Amino acid sequence: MKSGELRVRLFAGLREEAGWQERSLAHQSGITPAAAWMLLNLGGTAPPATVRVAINHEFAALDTPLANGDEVAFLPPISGG
Amino acid sequence: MKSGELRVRLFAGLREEAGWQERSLAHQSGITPAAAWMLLNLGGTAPPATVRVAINHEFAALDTPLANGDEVAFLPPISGG
Amino acid sequence: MDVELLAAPFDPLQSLTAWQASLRVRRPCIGAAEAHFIGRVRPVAADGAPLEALEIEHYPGMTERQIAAISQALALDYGVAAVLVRHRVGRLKPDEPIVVVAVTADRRGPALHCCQELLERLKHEAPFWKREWVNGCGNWVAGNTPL
Amino acid sequence: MDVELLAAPFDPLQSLTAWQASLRVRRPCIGAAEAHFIGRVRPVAADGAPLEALEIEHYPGMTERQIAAISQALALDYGVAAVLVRHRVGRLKPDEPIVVVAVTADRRGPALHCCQELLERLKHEAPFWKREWVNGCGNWVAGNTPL
Repeated sequence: MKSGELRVRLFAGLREEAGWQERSLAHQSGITPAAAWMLLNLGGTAPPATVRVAINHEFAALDTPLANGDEVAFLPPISGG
Repeated sequence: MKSGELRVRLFAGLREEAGWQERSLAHQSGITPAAAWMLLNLGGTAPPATVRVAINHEFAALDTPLANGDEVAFLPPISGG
Repeated sequence: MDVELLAAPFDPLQSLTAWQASLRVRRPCIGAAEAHFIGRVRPVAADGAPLEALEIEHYPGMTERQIAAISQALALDYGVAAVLVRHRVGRLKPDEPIVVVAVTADRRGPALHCCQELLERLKHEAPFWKREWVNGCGNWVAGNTPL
Repeated sequence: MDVELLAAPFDPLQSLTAWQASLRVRRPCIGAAEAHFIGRVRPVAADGAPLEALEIEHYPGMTERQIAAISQALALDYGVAAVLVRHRVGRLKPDEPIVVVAVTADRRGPALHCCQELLERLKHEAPFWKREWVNGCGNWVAGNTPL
């Protein structure tokens, strides 16, 4: 990934609906996961309430400012164990 | 065991205090575990509150009338598992 | 219902292996949820002294009957598919397994809760008595350790 | 803390055997109380149809990290001695083991409760997604089965 970029990842049903699993996105000052969702046209104006966000492998809030090089992931409802 | 008798059994600490593990006792009409305890001089006028009674391998009350040939056991506090 | 008292040391994982194999004879899929508990002899006595051995006395006939009755009642209450109990009697050394309890069910809730309640009821309603041996002296244990 | 994701079928009792052996290397007495849970693939899908396979997707890196963090936090909370987690990923057939969780502690309460809470937190906080395959069609499972 080039500097000045974010990596966005989708999983399970979200990945299949979007038709891709990983994209990069230009980093802009103040960009959040919520903004990335809109910029990538992932549906509606925000992720459904059941979708969780992770930044660099840790759960995070939708409005967390993203840093250069961050990996943001949108996670549909978890069903482990 | 002869007919007309009861079998009385003691376990663990009770057995060691009494110095025996099994005795027979003549069956008398209306005899109960509580009465058997007294007749065998097992201490005081009744078993301590922590002692449980079993008749023929099932828990029972101290004042249950005993039938001919019954096996009555006095059980100190249980510590299984 | 698979209940047995054992007079010699045993390996709980081998008991579980044999039990699972016996369940598979009856049906291709054993329960989706399986809970186990293994209890072992602590290396120290109640007063903190190093333990030489733990002696477990039981009431032959009544103990087996009580365990089977408790297991059957709980299996019915929780709607679980199968229950295993193995419990040692006799003289045990520190770290030796005392008991293994296992429950298989369709859901994790019944498997976990039945396993836990079965263990608790064994401890309070199955006639076993423990004696701790320290420096050649034996002391009867009064009741159970706290949960 | 002994956590691993597995891409191929495994035998939970063999995982437990290896784990116990590894604990004994460090000390002669492993905990007096040990609780386990094994979860397996149900033979039917959520709608009752016979299941062909269960596919489990994860988030490489994050999933392992989350399980380790949950295990560490709970081990500290409950004061337990050791924790084992093995979790399958990939395509599983009915009855195949999905997960084994094991906890060893000095007392039965912490062992049982930690095992149960660890399982619950894995189900809700470790990124895994299940897809049920029935007649060649895959359906993503929305959330977990009830307790």
